[in-house]
Parts: sequence; C-alpha cells; structure tokens
Amino acid sequence: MAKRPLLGLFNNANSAADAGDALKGAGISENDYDFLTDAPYPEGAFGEREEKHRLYLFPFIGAILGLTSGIMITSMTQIAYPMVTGGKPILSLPPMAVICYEGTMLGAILFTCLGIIFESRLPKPKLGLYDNRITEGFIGVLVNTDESQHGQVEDLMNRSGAIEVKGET
Amino acid sequence: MQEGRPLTPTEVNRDLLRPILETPKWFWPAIAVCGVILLIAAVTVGYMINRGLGITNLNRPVVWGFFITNFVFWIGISHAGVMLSAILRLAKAEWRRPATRAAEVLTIFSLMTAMTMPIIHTGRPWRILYWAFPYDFARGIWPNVRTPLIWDPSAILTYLTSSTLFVVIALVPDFAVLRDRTTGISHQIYSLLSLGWQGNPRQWKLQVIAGVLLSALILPVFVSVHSIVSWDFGMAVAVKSWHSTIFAPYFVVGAVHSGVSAVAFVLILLRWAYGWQAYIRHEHIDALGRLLVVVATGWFYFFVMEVIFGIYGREADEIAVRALQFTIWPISAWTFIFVVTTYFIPVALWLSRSARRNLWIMSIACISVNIGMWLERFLIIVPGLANRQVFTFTWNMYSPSIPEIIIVTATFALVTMLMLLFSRVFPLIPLYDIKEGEILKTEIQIGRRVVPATYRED
Amino acid sequence: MVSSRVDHKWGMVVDLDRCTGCQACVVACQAENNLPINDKAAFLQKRAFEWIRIERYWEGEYPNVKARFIPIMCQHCSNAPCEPVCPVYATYQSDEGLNVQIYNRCIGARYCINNCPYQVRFFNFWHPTWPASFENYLNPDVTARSRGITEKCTFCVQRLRRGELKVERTEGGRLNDQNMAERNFMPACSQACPTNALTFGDQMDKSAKIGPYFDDVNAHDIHHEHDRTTRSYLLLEELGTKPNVIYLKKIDQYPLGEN
Amino acid sequence: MAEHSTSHFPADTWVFPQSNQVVNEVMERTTKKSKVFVALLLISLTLLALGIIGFVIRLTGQGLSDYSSWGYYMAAFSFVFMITSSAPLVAVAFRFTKSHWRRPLSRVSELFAIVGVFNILLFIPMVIVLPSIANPDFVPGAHGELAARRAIWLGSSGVPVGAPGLWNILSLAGLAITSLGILWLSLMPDLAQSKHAVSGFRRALYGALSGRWYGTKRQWIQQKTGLCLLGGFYFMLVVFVHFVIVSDYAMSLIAGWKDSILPPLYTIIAFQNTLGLLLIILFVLRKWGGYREYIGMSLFWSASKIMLGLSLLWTYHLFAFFMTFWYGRLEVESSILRYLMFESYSVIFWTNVLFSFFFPFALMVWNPIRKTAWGPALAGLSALVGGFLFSIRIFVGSFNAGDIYALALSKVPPPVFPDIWDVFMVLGLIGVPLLVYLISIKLLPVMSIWEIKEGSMYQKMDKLFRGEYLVVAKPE
Repeated sequence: MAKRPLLGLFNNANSAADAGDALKGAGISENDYDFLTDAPYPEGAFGEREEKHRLYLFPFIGAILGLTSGIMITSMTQIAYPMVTGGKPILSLPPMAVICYEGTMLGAILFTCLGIIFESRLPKPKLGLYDNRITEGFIGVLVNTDESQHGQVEDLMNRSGAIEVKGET
Repeated sequence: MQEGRPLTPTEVNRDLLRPILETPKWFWPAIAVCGVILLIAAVTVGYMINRGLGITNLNRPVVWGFFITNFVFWIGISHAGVMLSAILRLAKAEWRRPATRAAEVLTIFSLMTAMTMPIIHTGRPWRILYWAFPYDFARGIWPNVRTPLIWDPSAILTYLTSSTLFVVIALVPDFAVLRDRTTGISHQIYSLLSLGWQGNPRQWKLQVIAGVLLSALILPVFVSVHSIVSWDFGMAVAVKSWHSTIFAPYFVVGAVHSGVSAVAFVLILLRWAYGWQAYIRHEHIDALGRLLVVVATGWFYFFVMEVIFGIYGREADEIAVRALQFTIWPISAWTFIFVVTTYFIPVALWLSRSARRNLWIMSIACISVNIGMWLERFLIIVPGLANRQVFTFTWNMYSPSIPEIIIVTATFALVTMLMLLFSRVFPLIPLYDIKEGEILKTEIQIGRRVVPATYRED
Repeated sequence: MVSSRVDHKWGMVVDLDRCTGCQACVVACQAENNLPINDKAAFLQKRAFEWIRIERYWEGEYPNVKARFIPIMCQHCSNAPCEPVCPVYATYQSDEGLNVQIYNRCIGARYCINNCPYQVRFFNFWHPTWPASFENYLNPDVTARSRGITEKCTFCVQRLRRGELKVERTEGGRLNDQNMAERNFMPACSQACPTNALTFGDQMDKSAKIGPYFDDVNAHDIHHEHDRTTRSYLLLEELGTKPNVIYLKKIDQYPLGEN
Repeated sequence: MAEHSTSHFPADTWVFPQSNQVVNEVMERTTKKSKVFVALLLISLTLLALGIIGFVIRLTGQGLSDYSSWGYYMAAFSFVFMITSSAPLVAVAFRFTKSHWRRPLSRVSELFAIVGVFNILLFIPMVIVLPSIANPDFVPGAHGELAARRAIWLGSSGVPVGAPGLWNILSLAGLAITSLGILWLSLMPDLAQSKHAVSGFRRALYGALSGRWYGTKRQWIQQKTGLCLLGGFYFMLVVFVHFVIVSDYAMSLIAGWKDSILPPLYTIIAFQNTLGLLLIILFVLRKWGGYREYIGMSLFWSASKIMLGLSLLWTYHLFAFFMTFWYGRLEVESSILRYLMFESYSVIFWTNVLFSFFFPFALMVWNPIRKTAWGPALAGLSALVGGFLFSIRIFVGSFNAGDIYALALSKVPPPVFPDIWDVFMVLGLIGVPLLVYLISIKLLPVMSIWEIKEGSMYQKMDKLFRGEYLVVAKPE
C-alpha cells in the first residue's frame, strides 16, 4: 500500500514535541515523520533523532583538489615560457605558495558549499505537502505513512494539540 | 531584563520583509541620484580611456595616486563582512545576529567596486584580459605568478567567490520565507532560489554548521587578501617607506578597523531608513563600539611600530620620506588629521558607554575613522613615491585632478546603489537568525536581579 | 629571440672624470629612439622623457662651488627589481644581459616604474606627437610607443641587432669594440659623447675596453669595495641589483677648500 | 530526553562546583602534601643548583665583558620572560571578554606575577652584558662603520640617558608591580573568606593580604574596576616591553637588520607559549591536583581554539617577514635570511616551525581532540618546545653575529652550539620560575574562589522542550 504524507500544524513547540512522542509511541519509525520549523531549534528540541552527515569530508577533498590545481597552474605557467625576471629562479616557490594557498582555500570553500547543498538533500524539485504558516512560526509535523494509518495519526496529532491536520488534496 | 521586546515570527517577517514587499517612497529617488553620479563618472572614464591617463595629475615619479588609494580603501571596507560574521559566529556572540548579512553584503559590493579601480588605473584597460586570466595561448605567455599584481586577483577573486557563496547559502531559508509571502512571477523566482527548502531538522542542522564551517574557512582567506594588497607595496625595494615587513598585519588590522566602523554606520542607516529599531538596538551598536576600541588600539600599535622602524634604520632616504610625512606642509597637516580622526577622536568617544549608545555620535565616530583610513592609504602611497630616494632630479608632489576626484566619488555612489538594490530584493537582516535568537532567549534569576541569558547548544 | 648567435653580455662604463655634462648623449638618444619632444608642457606636467639624463649636483657653497655631472640611463640590472613585478612579463632579462621592455605586452600598470631605484622608466601619459616637419626625421628602426605603456633605454638594441645581422650573419665575424666604433653599431649616446665618457662593449669579449672594469667589480663585491683596483663603482650597489653599467669615480685635482 | 545533551558531550564538559563547598575544597587541596609536588620541588631545586654552577663558571670564565658568550643565557631568559610576563594577561583578557570558561584558569595564570619579580634578578646580568649603543672605537670616515649601532633609542643628540639598560630594568619592574597589583586585587576576596579554613602562618598571611575586605557591594565594584584598569595598563606595558627587549637584545645586535614585524612576532609566540603552559598546568591540576570537578572540559575546548588561532597567526607573521625579505633581495636581507633561517640556524628554524606550527595545528584542527584534556596539553607542550627553539634562534643568533657597528651583515656567521655550562645555565633559568611557582601555589589558592562561585551563579543546565542545554548569562 502506498505511503502518503500527512501534515499537522502546531502553534507551539511543546505540543509538536508531544505529537512526536505520540507518533513514536504508535510505532511509527523515526524516518517517517519530520518537524518543519521556521528557525533552527536547538538540536533535540523535539526529541528527534540525531542527524548524521559527512560534511567534514568535503572541505578536505576540495582543499586537495584546489592545491593540486594551484601547483599545476603556477609551476606550468612558469615552465611553459621560462623568462628570467629579477634574477629570481624560474620556479620561485614563495610566490607559488601564495597562489597555491588561495587555490586551496577556494577549492575547500567551493566543495563545502556543494557539500551543504548535497547533505541537506537540496534542491528539492517538488516541495510536496507544505503550509505557508510554517514560516510564520507554526510548527509542522510531516508524517509519511500508509493511508490505513492516516486516521490514527490524525487523531494522535489532534489529541496532542494540532490546530489543523491536512493531507494532499 | 532583556533589551528590546520579544518578537513573534510574524512580526519579524513583516518588519524585515517590508522593504521587499512594499518599496519605500524615497527608494527610487535615491537610486536616481546614485545613477546620475555614476553616469557622470562613466563618461569621465570613457574620456580618460579615449585620451589617455594624461588627464589625471599622475606624473613622474608619482605614477600611483587616487585610484590605487581608493582601491586599497575599498578592499579595506570589504574586510568588515568576514571580520564580523565569521569571528562573532565562532565566538558565539549573540549580538552578531542582525549585523552579519549587512556586513557580508557590504563586503561583496565593496570588493566589486575595489576591483574596478586597478583596471581603469592601467594605461591600456582593454588589455587587462591577459593580466589576470591565463588566456594568451597564442604566444604561450601566461601571467607572471611572481608579481603581487597577480596574487591580488587570485586572492580577491577567491574572497569574492567565497563570501558570495557564504551569503547565498545563508539566504536559502529566507528565500523560503519570501516564497511563502509572494505571488506570481516573484513567487516562482523565490521558490526556485529557495531550492525547495522545507526547514526540517536536518536542513537546519547543516545550515548552522555551514555558518560556522564557512566562517572558519573564510577567515584565512580574509587575512590573506589584505596582506597581499599590502605586498603590492611591501615588495617594492625602490620605495623605502613601502618596503617594511610589518605591512601585511598592519594593513589587515587597518582594514578591519575601517570595515567594522563602516558596518556600524551602515547598520545605523538601515535602522533609520527601514525603521528597524526593534532589531538593530543600542546594545548592538554598543557592542560594535567596544569591539572597535580593541581593533583601533591594535591598529595604533602596528602604526607606531611601522613609524618607529621607519626611522630605526637611520637611512637618509627613508628619514626624508618620514620628514615629508610628518613635518613638511601640507602633508604634515594631512598626517595630523589622519592620526586624530583614525584613532584619537573615535576611541575617545567609544570609551564612554553613553556615547556608544548615542547613534549620532557613533555615526560621526565611524565616518571619522573612514576619513582617516582613506587618508592613511594616501599618505602611505604618495609620499613614498613623491620623495624619490637618492636622485634629486626626480622629486615631485601630486594632487588629484577633477576626473580623478569624480571617479573616486562615484565609487561611493556605486556601493550605495548596489546595497540599496540588494535590500530591495533580499532581506538585509537574516530572518531565521533573529528568530533563533528569540527562541534561545531566556533569563536567570539571581535574588531580585533578572539577568538576560541564552540557551547554548554547546 | 634569434637563435644560433654569438653570445653577448652587453655593458657600459661611464667615466665621470671625462663627463662634461654637455648633454650631447641626451640629444642623440632623443633623436635615435623617437622620443617625443620634451616641450615646456611636458616639463610643467613633470612628464618629460629622458631615457638618459644628466644629473647635475653642486658641491660646496657659492662662490666656491663645483658642478658635478652623472649621466643616468637604464642600468640593465641582472637582478632588476622592475622585472618580477610585471604581471604580464612585459619586461624581462634577455639572454644578452639586456633589460628589455615588450611594448605590445605592456598594459601600463606602472609597478615597474615604482620599483626602479634609478628612475629610468617612463610612462606614456599622452599619445606621442611630433610637429609635421619632424615626421620624416623619425627613426624607422624604432617603434613609436603608443599611449598607456612604459618605455625605457634599450642600449639602442636596434643598432646591436643590425650589427649582429651585418657582422655576424653576413660577414661571419664577432661584433666587437672595433667594428662597433667603425660602423656605429654602439648606442647613440656613447657614439655622440665628445669626450668618450660612455664606453659601450661586450663583457664576453675578452678584448673589449670595458672588460677590466667588469672583472674588477665581479672580483670584489660591495663588502670588498675598497679592494677594487680601478675607480669602478655601481649606483646603489647596496640594493644588490647587479647593474650592467659601471661608473668610474671622478679624480679631483683641485678639491674644494684647497684653492 | 535529558541524556540527549550529554550524548554528544562528555559528562564533565561543564562543571559547576557547589558554592558552599568551594572554600573548604580548595583550601584542603592547597594545604595537602602530595608526592608529585615534592618530586617537582626536588627537580626544580636540582635545576637551580645546576644553573648556579653554570652561571658562576661562566662568570669566572668569560666574564661579563664578552657578551657573545651569554647567548644561551639570554635565549633561556627570553623564553622564561616572554611566558611569565604574558601569563597574567590571559586572566585579564578573558575577564574582558567575560568568558565563563576562563574561571578556573585565571588564578593559575595570575600567580605568575610572583615569578615576574624574579625575572628582574635574572635580567640584571644581561643589562651589564649588553654592548653600548655608541660605537666605542669609532673613527670618522672608517669604511662601513656606524658611530652608533641601530637601536630604538633615538635621542636628539646621541643616545638618551640610561638607555637601554636602565629603561629595560624599569619596564620589567613596572611589569612586576602591575601584575602583583592584579594578583593582589583578585586574591583579596578569596583570602578574606578562606583565612578561617586554614591555620598557622597561612592564616596570618591571608589575614595580612586580605586587609579590610568584607565583600561589600562597593568593594566588589572597586575591585572589578581596579582589575579592569590595571589589566588594560598591563596589556599595553607587556606589548611595549616585548618590543623593547626583542629590539634591544636581538634586532639591534645584527648589523643592518631592520624588521618591523619582529616585535609582533615575538609577542604572538609569547602568548601562544603562555597559553600552552597554562593548559599543561591545568591538565596536571585536573589529573593529579584533584581539581577534576573544577576544571571542565569546556575550558580545554575553548582554549584550544585560541591556541589554534595563535599558531596560525604566528606562522602568518613569520611568512610576512620571510616574503618581504625574500622578494626584496637586498644584500643585507638575503644574508639575514641565510643566517637565521636557511643556512646557519636552518635545522633549529625548521624544528621551530614544526613545533610552533605544524604539531599544534595538526592536533588542534580536529574537534574531537580539542574536546579532550590531553590534546590541548600536548599542543601546549609542542608550542613550548617551539618557543624555546625560537628564542635560541633569535637571541643566540643575534649575540654571535659579528661586528654590530657595521652597516650590514657582510658575511653569514656560523651557528654557535652550547657548551656544558650553557646547558646548566639554561636548566637553571627554567628551574627558578618552576621553584617559585610551586611555592606560590602551595601558599596561595590556585583556584579563583570568587570567580568560580560567580560562575556557578551565571551558568546552569536547563531544559528547552525535549532537550537539555547549557544556559549562559552575561551580566553587563
């Protein structure tokens, strides 16, 4: 049977958290419901599971790539047309170091940004079930279950103080 | 007793999105004024490119003048953004919240403005393509990586890219708010930009980490940028007063000094222009003032070091430059104004709490700092060149020509216009950051005293 | 750059004892290298072109004074500070020991001008113009530089090239002091100098007149200056730019105060 | 979900000692005899003995007339001085920023004020040794000789009176007095409330020092303002004295060395070393001193970030110096680079960079390591080694750089290796501060009682919805 989403709206965080507990009590897996908020609540404020991510890998990969490209462009451009300037060696390391450094940082930052987008599962082509009031401070509890359970979930949320529960129209 | 009343998310949206959802009536006139100034400047630049740099007052030996001074100045301003948002983010300072984005945006636009300066300053601007970009495959000649003039573009472009990404990443959740508040074509644009942001815990967690991680990564870039700009001068052996090892940190601290003052001023303007009294509060300006006392003093230390070791060598030619800077009219007068306006006037004001909390005084102090810092760059660049070393036949002074003044003035108009246009389409204060602050706010009761406190995740 | 060629390292020796400050070299240089006329406006704007200039210093107090002259042209340093700062390789050290300026690479960033301790680089603020009557006097071997670029003394490289083509290619000899003098292959300034204060030559040519001086300078660096057997010294030697122009000290028979 | 916040933070990240217990606990630990302490005491005494032997032999041997044989003494002194002089600053700085994690750290750092007094004694030989600024055997017109060597003391006519020796001593004395003032002000409340918990001479001492402290509102305000003002003054003084010492005893002893970034470089490595030493001390106190429930992990965590920053900052300044000299390629510049970095002292230089930058950086860049106690302490240790090598490179190098009245460094001098007496003196110079510090932590409370109490007033763990978090209040 197909899973379909159900969105409950709460006007305070406590009742949303209650709803979360109730859902967990009803044996709905933690991957199947989510809290939609308008601001970063401190981690675990809803007793939700801790999100795992590998963001810290990205800057390192980026840095390595940036460094290599920096070394390549600096050394190769000097070797390609070896002109003596000011009696400095053709491969003058200190100036190369400056540009390689910039390359490294640029690579690291570019990859970090990619990593953030990727790790937060964006971009989402379709927004899905959503409510504009969420960005006005309401807290949405988005449940994704079999339609058979919808009734149960709906009154769970109503009992924990949802001001509205809606499904896909 | 928290300063400022608690704010509901609805209020936050309404207030901070006002400039976007309805245009204030002074908006277009302001844009028009800037536009006119820019138009005049554009014509001047065209004329200069057409006739040659002869129309400036640059001469031999003073071949670098107002344009380079202005370039260094705007690079300096651009150091505010990261200084504030990154360092304060890492230090978990609560009062950063309303300041960060304005600072970062100021960074981006002042960087862009700064980059135009060296371009129009060159003798053949239409040729700069193979200056900064490795393109000249035909002759196999690539840019010369040994020169500071190549380190500059590499550092500045890195800085520009990273700070732009920094801002964009932080904008995504706010785009989502706009997506929910707009209709029609703008709705579609904003929903495209918001990348389908939902605001679930995972997204928020990464958003928060992103702030810290990117700050930590951009800080080293920010230090490198102005160091490299300073090396445009520090590497020159022929100009005695430039060839000083302290230049890199000296310029960086100076940049932070002028940049943070500029941000404080911009915040005061925003508060006044958009009526954001509830967001940009006295406590924020106060905190900026306190930070500035430290920065200014650090700057003064480096300034003193630079001067002391200028005369330390007891070399006639360097002494001559210092003499020109400090004793010979009219340069000495400018030097006096520079020192007083950069350090003594503002710091004296910032030391008193009531002055820090008076917006008028703060604005004056911040402007005076930036006047001083502009003069500082001028007084580093021009006297060093004007007072040529041993060959007495090539000593000469420099004063700007009308075209130079016009172009320099126009850069201020350019930054203003860009900032205004940005504020028209994107929120200049991060909404979710403010909202988070409201959520984490709490109080601790000690006897009869209620002390403002915050929840900390770490 | 021309391949399969006799190796050269050009150099010049300036004997201050012979220089009378007559400025013949300056005029010759202006004529040879198509420099724009240094009219009143140019001087008022402080933008005069002097690839070689005579600097005049007064020694002593009036009336008991002496004039001292130093001709200063590009020193063609082996460690030229102006070279590494150019972002587009518009100036570099040629394998003939010349500090060359590539006019069509130059973008006019003017960093090299700042970084030249001898102040011998010049920027074209205006497009160079000549009176109509002068058009036919311009030297066809030398490009007229457009506005917005930097230019400087080349040791009259056009003459050296012509000399190489004639002597080394067609006649298979070596360009040396003698045939340079006979056939005017040396720089215009040293050709024009009435007192032979400016001696030009090839450091790699053992027979060259400038040889001993360069050997002397190479043998004794700045820290052993006082061991030098000749009157040689280098301008701003402490900067370590290793110029290829040597100056010979003036010998003053009647120093001030003695008469 | 109370265990949530503890899930990714170890239990002792934040510790809030019981306010009513603090006095007794601290005093009990201060007075208790421990084997570790005795062992350290003996070690320091041996070091001191060795030092005295070395010093006497050097004194009777080369004597004070020949400054070049005192290079290693100066290096070791500078190492001790730069650390002990900037130690009280750590307390001052973090009081300014109102960071709560500083609280266990402030007294540990302030106690170095007592060591600072002994710096003056150790410095006296150096004052006598330093060659005069004016060139004694100067003949006008001599080749490449200066009438007076380059120095920061530029009088209108020659060198100012008493420069540099007198002024150096005075500035060191100024440092000592100011830091003692800071220490006393911050000790007062603690001694006043803990004099009843101790007996014997300690009680007498505490009574004498705490004076008429009752802890009235007025007194607290005065104390806070006093600390603030003295702190600000001390900060400027430290920076100035570092500048004076490093330019008088290093830069102006190498002919032609003009390097405006050396003072900042010296100050920064001083701060880095100080923080490193403090982290080691705190680690020891936490592990063996019985202050586990006073020194939370959050201290190491926050301090290590600053450690990382300082290491990066030092490297940046070093590169700025190197870049300018390398690119400039003036004769004198390249010879100084060859002397201090790439030829004579190359090994020491690279080891210095390794220990001052690479090791601390490699450790501190990892958040998991920053959250431990051993990680920061290890980084601190490496920083100390690096700082010591830095001092050797700069000061031994400067003390043996040949003719100091010449215009420039004409040739690159060879490196100078220590003889056995040098080693003895170095050990002695490390022994003195160790001994003094050990005694002072036995005499005085090593934890700032009033600050700890204040801390547990402004911080607590509290629930927000389902999670439990730290609540921090920042009073104006």
